[in-house]
Amino acid sequence: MNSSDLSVVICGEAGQGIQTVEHFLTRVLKHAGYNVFATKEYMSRIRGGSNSTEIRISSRRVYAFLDRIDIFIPLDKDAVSHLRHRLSSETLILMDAEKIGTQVDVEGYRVVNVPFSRLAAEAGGPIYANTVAVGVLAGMLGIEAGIPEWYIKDRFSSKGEDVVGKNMQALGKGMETGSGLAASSGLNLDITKDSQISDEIILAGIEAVSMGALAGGCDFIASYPMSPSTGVLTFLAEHAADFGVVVEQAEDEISAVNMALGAWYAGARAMVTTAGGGFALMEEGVSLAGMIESPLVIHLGQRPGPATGLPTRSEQGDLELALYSGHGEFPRIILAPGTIEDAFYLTRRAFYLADKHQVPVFIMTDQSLADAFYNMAPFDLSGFEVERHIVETDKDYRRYVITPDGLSPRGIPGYGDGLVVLDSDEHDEEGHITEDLDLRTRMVDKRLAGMKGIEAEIIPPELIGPAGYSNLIVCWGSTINAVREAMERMGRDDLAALYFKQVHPLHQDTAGYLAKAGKIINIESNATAQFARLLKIHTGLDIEDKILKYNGLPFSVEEIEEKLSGILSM
Amino acid sequence: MNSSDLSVVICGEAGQGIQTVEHFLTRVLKHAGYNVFATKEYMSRIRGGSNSTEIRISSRRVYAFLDRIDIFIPLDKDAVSHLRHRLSSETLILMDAEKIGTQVDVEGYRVVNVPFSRLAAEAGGPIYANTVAVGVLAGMLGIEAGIPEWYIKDRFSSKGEDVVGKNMQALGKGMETGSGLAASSGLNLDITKDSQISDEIILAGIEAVSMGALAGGCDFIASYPMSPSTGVLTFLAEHAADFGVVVEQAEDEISAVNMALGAWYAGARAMVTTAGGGFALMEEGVSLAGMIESPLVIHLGQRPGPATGLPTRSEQGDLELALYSGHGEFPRIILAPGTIEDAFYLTRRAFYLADKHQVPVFIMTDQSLADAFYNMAPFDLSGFEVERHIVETDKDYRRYVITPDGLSPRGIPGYGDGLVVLDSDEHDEEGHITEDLDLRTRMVDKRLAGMKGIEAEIIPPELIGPAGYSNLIVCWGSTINAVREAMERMGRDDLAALYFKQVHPLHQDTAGYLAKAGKIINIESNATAQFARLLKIHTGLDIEDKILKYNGLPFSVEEIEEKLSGILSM
Amino acid sequence: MDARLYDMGNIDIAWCPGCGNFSILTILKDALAELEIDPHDLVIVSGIGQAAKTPHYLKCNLFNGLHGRALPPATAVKAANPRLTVIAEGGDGDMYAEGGNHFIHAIRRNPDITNVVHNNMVYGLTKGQASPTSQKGFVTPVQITGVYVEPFNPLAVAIALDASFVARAFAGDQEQTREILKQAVRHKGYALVDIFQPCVTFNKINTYKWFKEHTYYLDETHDPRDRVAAFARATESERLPLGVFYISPDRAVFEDNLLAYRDNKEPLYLRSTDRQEKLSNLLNSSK
Amino acid sequence: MDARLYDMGNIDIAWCPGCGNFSILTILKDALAELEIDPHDLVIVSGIGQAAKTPHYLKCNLFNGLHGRALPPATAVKAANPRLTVIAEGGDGDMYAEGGNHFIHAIRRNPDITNVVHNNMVYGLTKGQASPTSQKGFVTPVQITGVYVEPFNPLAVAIALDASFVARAFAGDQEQTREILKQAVRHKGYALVDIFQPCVTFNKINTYKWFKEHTYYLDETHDPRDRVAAFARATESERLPLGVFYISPDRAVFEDNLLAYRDNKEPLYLRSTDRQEKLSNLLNSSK
Ligand SMILES: Cc1ncc(C[n+]2csc(CCOP(=O)(O)OP(=O)(O)O)c2C)c(N)n1
Ligand SMILES: Cc1ncc(C[n+]2csc(CCOP(=O)(O)OP(=O)(O)O)c2C)c(N)n1
Ligand code: SF4
Ligand code: SF4
Ligand SMILES: [Mg+2]
Ligand SMILES: [Mg+2]
Repeated sequence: MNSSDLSVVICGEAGQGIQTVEHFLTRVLKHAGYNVFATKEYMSRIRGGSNSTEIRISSRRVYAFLDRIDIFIPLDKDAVSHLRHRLSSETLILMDAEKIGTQVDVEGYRVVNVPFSRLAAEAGGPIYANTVAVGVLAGMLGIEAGIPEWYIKDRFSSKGEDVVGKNMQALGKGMETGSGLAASSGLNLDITKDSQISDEIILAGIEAVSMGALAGGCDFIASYPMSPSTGVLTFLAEHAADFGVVVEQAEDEISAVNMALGAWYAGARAMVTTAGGGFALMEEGVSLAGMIESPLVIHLGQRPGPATGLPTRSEQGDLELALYSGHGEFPRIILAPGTIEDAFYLTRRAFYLADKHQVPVFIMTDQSLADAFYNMAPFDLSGFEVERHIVETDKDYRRYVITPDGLSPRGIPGYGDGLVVLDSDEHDEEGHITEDLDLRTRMVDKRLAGMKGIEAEIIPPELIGPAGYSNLIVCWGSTINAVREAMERMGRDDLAALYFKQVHPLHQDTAGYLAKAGKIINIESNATAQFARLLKIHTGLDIEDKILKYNGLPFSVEEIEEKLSGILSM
Repeated sequence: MNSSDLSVVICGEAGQGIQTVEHFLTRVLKHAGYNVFATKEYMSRIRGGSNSTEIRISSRRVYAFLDRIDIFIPLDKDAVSHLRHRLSSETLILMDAEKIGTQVDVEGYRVVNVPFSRLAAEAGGPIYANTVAVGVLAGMLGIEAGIPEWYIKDRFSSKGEDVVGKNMQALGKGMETGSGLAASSGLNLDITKDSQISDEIILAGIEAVSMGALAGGCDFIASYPMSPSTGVLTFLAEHAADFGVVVEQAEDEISAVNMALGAWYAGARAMVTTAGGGFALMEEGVSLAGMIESPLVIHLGQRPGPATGLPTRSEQGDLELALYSGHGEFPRIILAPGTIEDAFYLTRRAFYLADKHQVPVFIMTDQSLADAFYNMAPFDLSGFEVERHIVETDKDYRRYVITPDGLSPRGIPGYGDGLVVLDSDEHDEEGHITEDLDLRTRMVDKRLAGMKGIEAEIIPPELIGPAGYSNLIVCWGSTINAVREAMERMGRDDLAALYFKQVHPLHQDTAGYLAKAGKIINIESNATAQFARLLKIHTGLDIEDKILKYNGLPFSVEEIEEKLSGILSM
Repeated sequence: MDARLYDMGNIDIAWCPGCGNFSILTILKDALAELEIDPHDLVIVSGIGQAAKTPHYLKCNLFNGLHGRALPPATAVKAANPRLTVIAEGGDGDMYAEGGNHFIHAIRRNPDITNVVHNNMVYGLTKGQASPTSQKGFVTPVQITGVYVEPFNPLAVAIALDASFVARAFAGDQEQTREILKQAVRHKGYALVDIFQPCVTFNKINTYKWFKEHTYYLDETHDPRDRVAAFARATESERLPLGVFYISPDRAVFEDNLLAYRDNKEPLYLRSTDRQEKLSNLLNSSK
Repeated sequence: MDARLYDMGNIDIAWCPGCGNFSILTILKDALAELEIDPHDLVIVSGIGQAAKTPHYLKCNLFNGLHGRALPPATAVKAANPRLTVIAEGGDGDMYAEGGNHFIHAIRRNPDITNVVHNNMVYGLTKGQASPTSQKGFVTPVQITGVYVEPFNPLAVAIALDASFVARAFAGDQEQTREILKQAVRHKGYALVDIFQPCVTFNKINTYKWFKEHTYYLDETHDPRDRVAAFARATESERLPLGVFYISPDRAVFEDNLLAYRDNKEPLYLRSTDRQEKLSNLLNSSK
């Protein structure tokens, strides 16, 4: 067992409260000064099945999925078979022998009986089992009791003294058992605490997108629920009154995107949040945005396709879908935050870019990023106020006046002396429908000219690792997390990674970075290497070495390390 | 005036009957043994505006739009200004001076007064003006009267003797005027007739697609009207009883594509016909086809976008839309007939390919191909019977049994002892929803493996021109027509064209063809050179010389010639 | 207000001579002028079709969006800036076929907008296919032996959805249609005005004369607050009633109930965009 | 027929213990068995959601398509092979929100299919947002202060569209629901059966108890051929009637009127695919 980096996995049925443990434990650990990271995998069902969450506790910052399990807590009999391939002889299994002991085969593993159910019953009933579990782990880690006690008070006092009291009891029983275990199980942990961490924030990717939207001035969201993107809708709904956000659950995705465009037209800063299948329905709307030169922010949370696919799993399979979405030709921007911090900053930026350049801007995430969380320094909110790129119109206002940079000042109805005319048909400078075919050509040129301004502020790819690399990993979005940690483990001075957080248009430095590498390795979570194809269009280079995964789970640190080692030793 | 190749253009308001003239005249000319070609350009309105049709009459086969106008017949005052840029001092303008003479400025042009209205009035009323016009042209060309008379009887006898008689009169008056004109105007025509031509067929692109569908065994179409693709729906509707085709106008495009998939599931051979905006709404359905491994035939008639764009005009702007449509990853085939013959054969083939490989197959046309027509030899219908790739199921039938070539025998409900289970979620071999993530990987691999079989029967690009070229034009779809004729005019032995009628997947010979060229010129009707991007993905080559057009009109022979000459002289 | 304020001057109008749309355009301009609505405060959202071209022919702010998709942007415009007067306009294909789902759900939401539908019982712009309201037996190039599916009954459906205001009018009667339209625009909440509009080119059955002969006006004996009676009237098929069928007594208005307006009545674009403090608090709650 | 014929044996069912869907599954199997329908001749088309998983849990041919899109493929299956018994099944979100437009137009088309809607007044699979049928005041993570838009009334809308057969049932009453379902499947033409289905996880308001207390059965005094009366019943809101609300007297059936079946009644897949002669004739007419 790695003494400075612990991986705890809890597995059970949907509805057993794994998420409660996850929230409770990670907050407590962070308050205690530990770095934490949590990621979950779950089935598309409300009860039953097998879901699991991995919680990492570490001396260093960690932000990626690890195959290795140091401590495993199976909550039902299926949990062991569900994750058996990840258990090793090192794994410490904390199992309620009374409850599931007879039903599972744990021959050959290090199993310790922890009577979660009985302890919970003693505390007041089966629903306290989760608190017992937190207590056990807190006890094993030697956390001071005050911290989980604070959490219990903070969370449960609204539910009454009785609930608080019983949780306290459950916690106490758990911690006691845990302390005992720490000694008896030969656990030899040496995870460094850092008091600064206790003041950090913990946010999931989806919350970071939501807060980034609020920071970007989002005041309108219309969407239709769809995993893994619904969290943005619920987050903004929760804060609708406070931030003044119009939040509407549309009847379908087509309505959602058309509402968002109507909202921008009337002066709002609107977004939609969806997944691939829902986005597929929005493409005509994206094309409309292109034609009317409307800003639009689209959060596209990816999950495995085609069609309904695996609704609660992760993939990076919709890059080309977004890039080529909508009929006809018009500019767009695609951002792909890989870290939770980037999810915040880039979503904020998406609103700025959309508004300034009058184009659709995509924020592409995936389930693994949306649901993962870790501790981090609070975001920098200083010195920003949302710029609105709208103008007060004058009497002769023409929405599509042709300008050298392709951008026409954007007016909105009711603000100024002009009229604001939009048309989905080809139109003249005023916005009225036209069949003047020379003007058509000029209007296409005008719309495409907007690309110039966009190209002037592309976010460059981030080079991670030694500048003198000879082997270069290219990746985009959330894959960077496992890549980064695998690289740290490998510690090679010839290996770097180029992390793209803007995937369209690509930064001009891209070709230079690639040219410097002797070997390029493309890593992405899909089956056809979509990003590699993009790089080929941009650079002409064929990337032969690829690490692709498309079973619905994110890359683990170990598999990246293993596959990279394989490729690099060739 | 070119004596062996005449270009006649008629221009007037929507509703003035230009299409009647077009149909009448081209049939008559073909019967007389002339090669004919007609193409039209029209506004998105039912009455008014300015529409025109160009009719070419030639010693050789012609199939492309010419800028040059030899004879111009303006039917209203706006016609002259609408097409003034194409008139020259050579153009003979046949104009009704009494009707529009005072309203238009034709200073400096060769104008001959032809009193169409008066002659029509004499024959029986203003509606006979179109027949007068046909008569005038027939007279000028020295057509024997029996041919247009046959046409009148054939078309109008159902409307009664009176109508036939008046048309005959109008024709006579027109022909008389025409013959006189032939002499007085110094027309010196020398267009060769060929008696074999009279037995050829005349079909518009959209009719060829429709007949190709019938030939491919299409027995189900569900679609929503949209220019320029509606003609397939109306054509099949007309022949629904005779050919046994279920024809349904859906409430929207989403319904249409989902109906088509339901139909294939139940054993039909279904298609949809649509344009870019309608197709954008079908993308989720395309993705469903990918997931359930369903055949699907999509006729995508292109028009300028984005959004509503120019509804009645032409463009090749939806290639990437189709290629990357639908979320998730799965195989597909894209055919792009450029000629009317290919429109027939490839649409027929689309059904074969879809059924055999269980994938969506696109037939991409555009307005210019859909609406153009010319005479051609009747299609070869010999020796084909539609193969149905369905199996009778047995008790243990599993729809998605994993096979080495990725193809699972396709059963349909009610045929055999098995049950046919489809799921848009990831599924097991039976078709039932699964969350087995290893199986997921195998299923993705299985679906993508289907690409192998598809690659074994790619239609190679057609090389037109000398095999020893040093300059190579690459084009796809309808652009080939103007390119071909421009090449014939230029008569260079170093210039060839590679015409792609299958644009995805690309044939393996592609790179070889390109490698042999010193200079490659990409010609397509869009603003961003989408096909060139495809070629780059396939070959790594950057094509620098491009001729792009995106004003809604097809390329003319002259502009290709001019631009090619410019590029080749550099 | 002078209706000429809405006039575009000498523009090219893409409709056929004699089309019922001309009449609706005049009615619209007159009604808006009589209601004293400043063109700058008016937004007309439309889809695609002949009817949907209407807003191009009067002075107003306009959002001529996608086929079938007028209602979602119209709802959003009103939600983003409730001070605007919003009209969603289009044809029967636009609103009831491609846009059918939005029609249902806009009625449920009940934004304060007016939904004007030019019902010519045919697809005009795409040259004469059946629309949802095409009558049985109507022959077209697609429905070659005549329509046999049940025509869509927009009024009955709207009443079934307890729509806030439901009316039908006839383009051939400018006076009464103008009054109905004015009432609809004045009505707070979603208001449907389905207007019979002769298409002289593609619908040779449902002509001016046909509409004249097959319609009559609801009189005072009809109580528009009586939902079941309104429904019964809406299902009449011998002669089709015109007028205000139904006014729902108590529908909550969409934008009035949005949380965004709970503490602040300003249109969104007028609000401060400084959210630093609120964001800080939010971040702190994530500690 | 023995209902066990429809049994899948020991399979993993992804519903929550206590969910109303289990009851509907049993009712469905029993009804189909009693109707002597061979599973091989049965196709169930569904969308996406908890309800839409149903066909996976009984022996049948099934097309589990896209969210909201059960009705178009169901219509097409019936049109391609009228010999099959076709059921389109899904949840209230599936059929009335995402699929709302198809709901309207399927009713207009009137194919001979049965449309079973599990109406739990909530989005189950996506974890508890409001559905179109969620009642006013229903609080969810998106509708945080409670639903205030008008609930969708599927029965009233179906009756407004002159649907061929309109019924409502309650999953808690297996006997009567089975009878209603049998009647619906037997009915020639489109038949809607909206089934109240308690969602024990996300809908704590409309529980078994609530439905029990808020429903009653239509009795013989109700004439299902009386459209206006049916409408009045469908708009009742104090207590919600169950049973067969409406049967339209004379609706043309979609597939019966397709020209493809005018001269030939065979399912499409059984027809000869030799079209050479007909094509030759067609080509000749293009000379
Ligand atoms: C997504 C999409 N599908 C189809 C079309 C083609 N289209 C344009 S208008 C129209 C229907 C016109 O009928 P209606 O709405 O009744 O308007 P009208 O022309 O009769 O006023 C159609 C099908 C389109 N523009 N977009
Ligand atoms: C296009 C699309 N949008 C959204 C979703 C996500 N989604 C799946 S089921 C569902 C709603 C489920 O509610 P309902 O139809 O009432 O079924 P229930 O689960 O309640 O039975 C949604 C929104 C999807 N699968 N596809
Ligand atoms: S086609 Fe019909 S609806 Fe369109 S403008 Fe002409 S008459 Fe009016
Ligand atoms: S979430 Fe509700 S509808 Fe879904 S299975 Fe559970 S109880 Fe049933
Ligand atoms: Mg219409
Ligand atoms: Mg539901």
